[in-house]
Amino acid sequence: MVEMLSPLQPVWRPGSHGNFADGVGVVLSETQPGSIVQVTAWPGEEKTVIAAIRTASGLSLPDGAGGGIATETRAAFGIAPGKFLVVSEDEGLADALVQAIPINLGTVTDLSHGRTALRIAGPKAEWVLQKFFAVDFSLPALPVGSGVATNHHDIFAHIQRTGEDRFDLTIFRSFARAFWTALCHASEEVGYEVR
Amino acid sequence: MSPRRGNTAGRVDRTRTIRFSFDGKSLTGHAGDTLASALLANGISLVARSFKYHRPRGVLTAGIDEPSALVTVLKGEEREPNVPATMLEIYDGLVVVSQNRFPSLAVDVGAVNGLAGKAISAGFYYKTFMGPVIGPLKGTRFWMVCEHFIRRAAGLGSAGTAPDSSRYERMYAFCDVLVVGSGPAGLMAAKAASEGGARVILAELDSRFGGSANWSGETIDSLPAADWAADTVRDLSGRENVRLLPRTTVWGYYDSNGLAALERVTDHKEKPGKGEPRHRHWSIRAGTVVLATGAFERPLVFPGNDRPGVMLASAAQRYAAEFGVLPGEKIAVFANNDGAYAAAKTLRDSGAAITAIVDVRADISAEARAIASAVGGHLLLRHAVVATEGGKHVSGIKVQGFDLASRRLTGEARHLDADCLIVSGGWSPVIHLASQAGAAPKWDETLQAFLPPEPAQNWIGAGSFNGRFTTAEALAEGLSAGLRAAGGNGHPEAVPEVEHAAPFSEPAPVFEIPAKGKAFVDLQHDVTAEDVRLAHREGFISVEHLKRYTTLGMATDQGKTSNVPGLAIMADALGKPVAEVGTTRFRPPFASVSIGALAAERYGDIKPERLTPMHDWHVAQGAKMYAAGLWYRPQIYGKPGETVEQAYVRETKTVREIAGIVDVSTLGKIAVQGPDAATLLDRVYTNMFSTLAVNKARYGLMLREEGIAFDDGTTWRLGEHDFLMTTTTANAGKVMQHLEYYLDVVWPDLKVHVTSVTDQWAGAAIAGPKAREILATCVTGTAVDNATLPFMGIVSGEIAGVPVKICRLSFSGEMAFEVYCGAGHGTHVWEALVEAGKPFGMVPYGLEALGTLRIEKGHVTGAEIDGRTTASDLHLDWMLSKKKPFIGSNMLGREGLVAGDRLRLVGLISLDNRPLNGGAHIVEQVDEANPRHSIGHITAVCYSPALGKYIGLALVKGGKSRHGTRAFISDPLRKRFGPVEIVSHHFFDPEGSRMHG
Amino acid sequence: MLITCPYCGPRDVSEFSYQGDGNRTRPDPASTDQAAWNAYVYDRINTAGDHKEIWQHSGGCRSHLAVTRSTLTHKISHVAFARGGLASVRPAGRDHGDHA
Amino acid sequence: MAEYSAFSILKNAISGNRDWKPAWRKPDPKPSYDVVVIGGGGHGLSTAYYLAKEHGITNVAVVEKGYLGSGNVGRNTTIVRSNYLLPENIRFYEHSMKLWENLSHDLNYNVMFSQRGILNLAHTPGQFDDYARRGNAMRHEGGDAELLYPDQIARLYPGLDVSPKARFPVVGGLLQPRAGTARHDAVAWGYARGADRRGVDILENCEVIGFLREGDRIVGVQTTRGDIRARKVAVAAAGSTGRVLKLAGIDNLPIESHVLQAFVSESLKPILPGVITWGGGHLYVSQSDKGGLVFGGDLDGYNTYAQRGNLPLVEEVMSELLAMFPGFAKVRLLRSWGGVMDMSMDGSPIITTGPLPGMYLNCGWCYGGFKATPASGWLFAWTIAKNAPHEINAPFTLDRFHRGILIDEKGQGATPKLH
Repeated sequence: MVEMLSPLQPVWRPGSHGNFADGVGVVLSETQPGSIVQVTAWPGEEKTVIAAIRTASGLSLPDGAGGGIATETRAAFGIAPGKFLVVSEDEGLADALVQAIPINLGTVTDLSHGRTALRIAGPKAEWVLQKFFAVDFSLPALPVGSGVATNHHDIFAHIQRTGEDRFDLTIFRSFARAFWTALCHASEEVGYEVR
Repeated sequence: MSPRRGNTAGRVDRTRTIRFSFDGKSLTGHAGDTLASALLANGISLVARSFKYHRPRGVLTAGIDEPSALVTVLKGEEREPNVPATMLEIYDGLVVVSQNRFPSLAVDVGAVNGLAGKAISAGFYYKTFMGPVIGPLKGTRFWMVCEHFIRRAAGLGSAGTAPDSSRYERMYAFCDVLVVGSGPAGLMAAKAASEGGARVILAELDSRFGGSANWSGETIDSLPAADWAADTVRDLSGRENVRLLPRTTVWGYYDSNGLAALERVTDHKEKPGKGEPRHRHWSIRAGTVVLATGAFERPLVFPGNDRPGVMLASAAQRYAAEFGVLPGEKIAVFANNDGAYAAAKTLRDSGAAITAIVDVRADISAEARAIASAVGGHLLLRHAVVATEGGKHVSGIKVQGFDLASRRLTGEARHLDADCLIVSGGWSPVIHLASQAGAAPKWDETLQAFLPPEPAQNWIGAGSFNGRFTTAEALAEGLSAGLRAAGGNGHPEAVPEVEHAAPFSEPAPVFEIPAKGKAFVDLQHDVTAEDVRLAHREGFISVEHLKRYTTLGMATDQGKTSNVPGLAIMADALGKPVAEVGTTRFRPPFASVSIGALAAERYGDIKPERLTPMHDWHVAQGAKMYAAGLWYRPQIYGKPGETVEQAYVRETKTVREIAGIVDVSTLGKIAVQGPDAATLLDRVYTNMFSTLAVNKARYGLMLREEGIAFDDGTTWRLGEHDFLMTTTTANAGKVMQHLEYYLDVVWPDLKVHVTSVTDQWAGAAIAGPKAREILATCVTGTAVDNATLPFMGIVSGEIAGVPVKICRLSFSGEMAFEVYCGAGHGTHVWEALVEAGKPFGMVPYGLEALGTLRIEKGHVTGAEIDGRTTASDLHLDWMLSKKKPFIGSNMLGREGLVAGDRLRLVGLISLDNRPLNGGAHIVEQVDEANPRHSIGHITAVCYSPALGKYIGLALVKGGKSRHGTRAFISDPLRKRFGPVEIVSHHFFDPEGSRMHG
Repeated sequence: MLITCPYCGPRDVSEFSYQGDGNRTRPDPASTDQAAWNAYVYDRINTAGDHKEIWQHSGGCRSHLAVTRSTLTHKISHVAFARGGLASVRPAGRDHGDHA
Repeated sequence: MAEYSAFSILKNAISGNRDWKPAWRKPDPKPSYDVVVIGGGGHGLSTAYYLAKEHGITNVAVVEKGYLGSGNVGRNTTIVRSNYLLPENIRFYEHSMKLWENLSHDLNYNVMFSQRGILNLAHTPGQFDDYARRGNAMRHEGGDAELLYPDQIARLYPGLDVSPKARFPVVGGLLQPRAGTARHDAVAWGYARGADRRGVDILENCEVIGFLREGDRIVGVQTTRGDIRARKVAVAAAGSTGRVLKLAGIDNLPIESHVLQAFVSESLKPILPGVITWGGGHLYVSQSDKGGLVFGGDLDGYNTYAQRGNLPLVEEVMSELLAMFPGFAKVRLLRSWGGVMDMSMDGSPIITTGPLPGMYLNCGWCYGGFKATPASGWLFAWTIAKNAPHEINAPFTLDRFHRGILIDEKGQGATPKLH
């Protein structure tokens, strides 16, 4: 299989940057999952679709708006009423979901190429994200596993908390380089490592 | 140590000397000094010139309310004008210059304005400078000549033109309780709220927390107030649920308890740390706001009250107690309340002599009297200051008897020695934020002050903000507010005790001393008491008229010291109580904020760049990139020495003769999925889509509800319930919202999901007679011959190991294919296609060639679908289905949309073999000197290699009826006139034989 | 201004797109009542007070919301999904600042 | 001799400025007038002025719910221009421009109209052509317009980012030299004084709370200062139009009220010679005679009658200003305010007889209200006096929306927030 080209390639500068003399505040990375898939249930079919997602991906989505679950290789959360974003290390998840979710339950949209997955982790991750998004990233407001759909001006983002101080961001691919550059810029103050 | 700097008092660090310069003169101060305190310590009192009369001005206040002492800070080429010296913390290497003076602060020729005196009183410019009604200076000319000089005299500091090298940032914050102000009330509120478990933000506009505790000289809980404050802050800073924001001005109270604050992160530093912003713009969402913003002391209005050396009593007290600086050595006091007595005591204790205390009242409290006798000097009750003496600094004052009841002067004026006069005219609570939150303040006759309104949003007030001016009240109210804000009942158990409390009394209702001479209300804008009375005489009596006519309160300090005195003088002129004259509503910002901070992270980065998957390839190939909305697209792939026209003509010719490849990834793409997908498309497109077979595409047109053309594009049926809609690049977002709106609001019963997949697919279009051959050499898994892939057919296959979808469709009129693949494979597939085309001589082409090809074919784009044209105007009537209703179908037939004189699409051929210009108009008769009677305009132009002519598309009255006629372009802006032939917009291969072949 | 999205919770107005007057009902597509169409497209109640309007949470879940908001004070008294039959969903996390 | 002149200023200065008369009287309402104009803003006052001056109709009252000029005439960014695209608008705003050019003399009141030009920046060749189309349209209607190129623009506006590397590089601009700015309050006060001196009663703090009717016909207004009968009632209430007409039972106008914020910086020495607009977004800025940068951008974008906006729009406007002039980052924003705009469905105004017998309507000013003030009043007065529109305002009817004869300057259709 031909590898996907990262949109960040020309601006990818591994290593530590900014004010890192006393350690880095955040680690920034591109996770390059094999699959990013949006699943949407028709009204009334949400529970069936959640079950189908479990069948196809092994992920048990909790109830509730923005509720989600994250493992080291897979993650999913609710992004809108009846709508879920499912991410997996493996390629081909969209096909598996299509098999599991016939048209009478909902629809499956493969976004594996259309979205770029970024990760920000570290003690200052909340602080840096708070520079971009008008969403409360504190742990009580956004527990581990759950996520939000939000935007930074023209850039739309799905953000899932996948650890106490770790967040996975899903950005439109065409904006990924611009957002990455801004993210690095905003992280200079706390020192950051690109990994 | 300067004679003005005491040895012990205050919180400046005397072990650290800071070097800075003022108007080129090198000076020193200490860490913790403001520019104002450092200048005063150096014995410098002349700091600025006023706006209108260029009068010498000094330091009036010690804070953000400063009207006079404004300076410009220089950093290399960068300038920050109009900075209050009272808010500017000094640092090593700080360079400051004074402003609004020429040639120097001491000798300013602009001061000649002062001589014009009464001729340039309030509003004079409305009455003159109109000039003659005839002759060369008629109309607006004379005024504009005068204005030139007025503009140069006006203004304060100069802004720079060099870009600011600083970084600005924004921060969104969420909290249960935002406490604004960190005086005793704010500190108590923050402490109580945080102990109640609330997430707390405490914002203090000064560099130090503590407010009046830093200089009041009182004792709280048996500690000096300043130490109590420091202890409390230390305690708060250790709490997880508290964020302390020093140097942070909360300046805006917006809807839904959204507050805006400006943190000056590095203004006090010589150099910011790596990545550190100069200012941070906080956008705070607070459950409850505790407003503990304190109060501003008011000056009194009397002749000479603007001379350097006249200072607010609390400011003088603060300089002495907090900075260890004396504003004078022989200080006189002028007051209408007890507050100034505490200032006198502090100044006396710090080493100054108090020469006199002048008080308009007949009776004062026993405490005040005790202080007066302790500090020495004359105690002159029932007296007023009627003048100050001296040149650019106070050298003495004149006092005269004053009768409070009649507010008349009595007896003779006499001279008293003083090098500084401190004044107190009472206190105005800082209610700006409460008023911004959405209600008008109320006048309190006892306190002679505006008090906050009933909350229109979720805030609680505490302390002086509420008109509770003593520290004991502030502590109690702060504690109660903090408990309530954290969800408690607001009944505190124990309030810290205050000892050595400063005396307090309500002020006597005196704002102005009726003596002869210029008495200033607004010190920055030079608005005098007489100006206020002139406004009254001329009928400008509503508060807003007063402000606008005299400019009272419109200066950089926004009238923090002048609004209430001005209003009181107007009330007096009207013979009405202040309450009936009213007050203005406060609007954001509470204090001026840097524009850079509000732009925040977008300073230098206004809009993100949106890039196609093949962007880097285009750039590497030397493409000239063109900004199309947020996207970047290749305009031309120029060769060395080629002009833009040469390049696109070469590219276009190659497409028509061989083949070309163009990046079409920017087209909007929307996945339309679900059992009712076809039904939705039938409703939003003017033509039918339910009849479209799987693996076929169709060109569609959408209208707005009004029946006006909205967008066009092809939609591909990938499966029974699965469509891929394409939109124009410009309208991708709008079309997406359009579909979502109808699905959510109008047709919720339709089972359709729409998802933006613009970024999922890379798109490359290959066009030209050799296009099919080229494709055939690189596509596997499918044939691309006419049988397998007919016009508007779709096939799936692979190119270089990557799955692709290929649709045979054409906007160029050539045999053409759009090849879509996953965006991450875009460059890979693109390069494979380019490689496959090489043996044939295929070239990449850009937007110019794309435009030329479509103009030759008469295809419309955004220049023609401009939001005013109908399908019929664009000759797209054939796309309007008569078999079904669609969005806009019911509005199409209205008289205005079918009128005969509408602008309709035509083609144009230049008859003088010169290029046409987009935006040129069309006329039947050229009149170069006096252009008129436009019948339309050109929307798109190019050189057509196919026709060997300069051609264009135009929207012209009469449309088709003019085909074959001659007209003229009329472009007076570019002085281009000349004959054109009006023709059909289908210039090239109107039968479409090339693309179908 | 803060709009409490029934799915996403209270969010800043910058995440929303105003989609206009919510008092209008689109005539039946087959209707040829020109006056009704004209009124639907062009006429507005323009209420001074509680105003029914449509917002899209375009920077969030993208749902359209039926909002009742005072045009005098900007206070929002009611929000629901514009699409009928969708109940408000309990958020997974704790909300802050929902005091509007 | 003129009441206001350099001579009268000197004379009054000598007498201590004690003899100046009120700029307008504060009369009590009379029981009836020939015409009652609802709205003491720029348009209402200019209507009254021209009724008296041009048509000899002086038995006129202007009723204003607050203080005179408390609406948009005192809340705008003071720009005067006639650089429109569509012929109907060009003709209207050119008529206004000609009145502006002699307004100070006409009113004997210096409204400080300063023709320092307006420059619209274009950032792509396509946008440049759009401006060329507009400029050529102006020239074909007798207006003034020129195209400028980056080197000329850079000389006019030092500090403007004309770098080709800018996110939205400047490729040229459309200049209307005769455009400029005026002192907004002076326009209200000048018209008020002019109307007052001709006998018009200006009734402040006089809010209309209902209409007097005889059958369908409007025969006067009920106000907080009592009933006032009138042969003709003219509504010039801008953002409050909806509220006023609701009192007459009309709640289906093609109008939405929206808030537009405006901003002023601290005073600076002269740095901007004229008005300049940015085409990368939506921003316009000029510098007042006092030295403040006066600027604004888009609407907040939701229906409102509250004269308050919100923070996201503030941030947007500031970002755009700095994209033009990066050197202004350290300049400080001093004041902001909101005005309520009567946004119409095609972005163009309505000046018409009706919609009820005895009533005349002037509204739908969108962003264009201030610069329209003289022509709006002049044409509205004509329409009231003659019971029929002048040829210039004949296209600006109320029924044009339903009939589809739209004057859609921006091509945005029936989405008022986009105009």
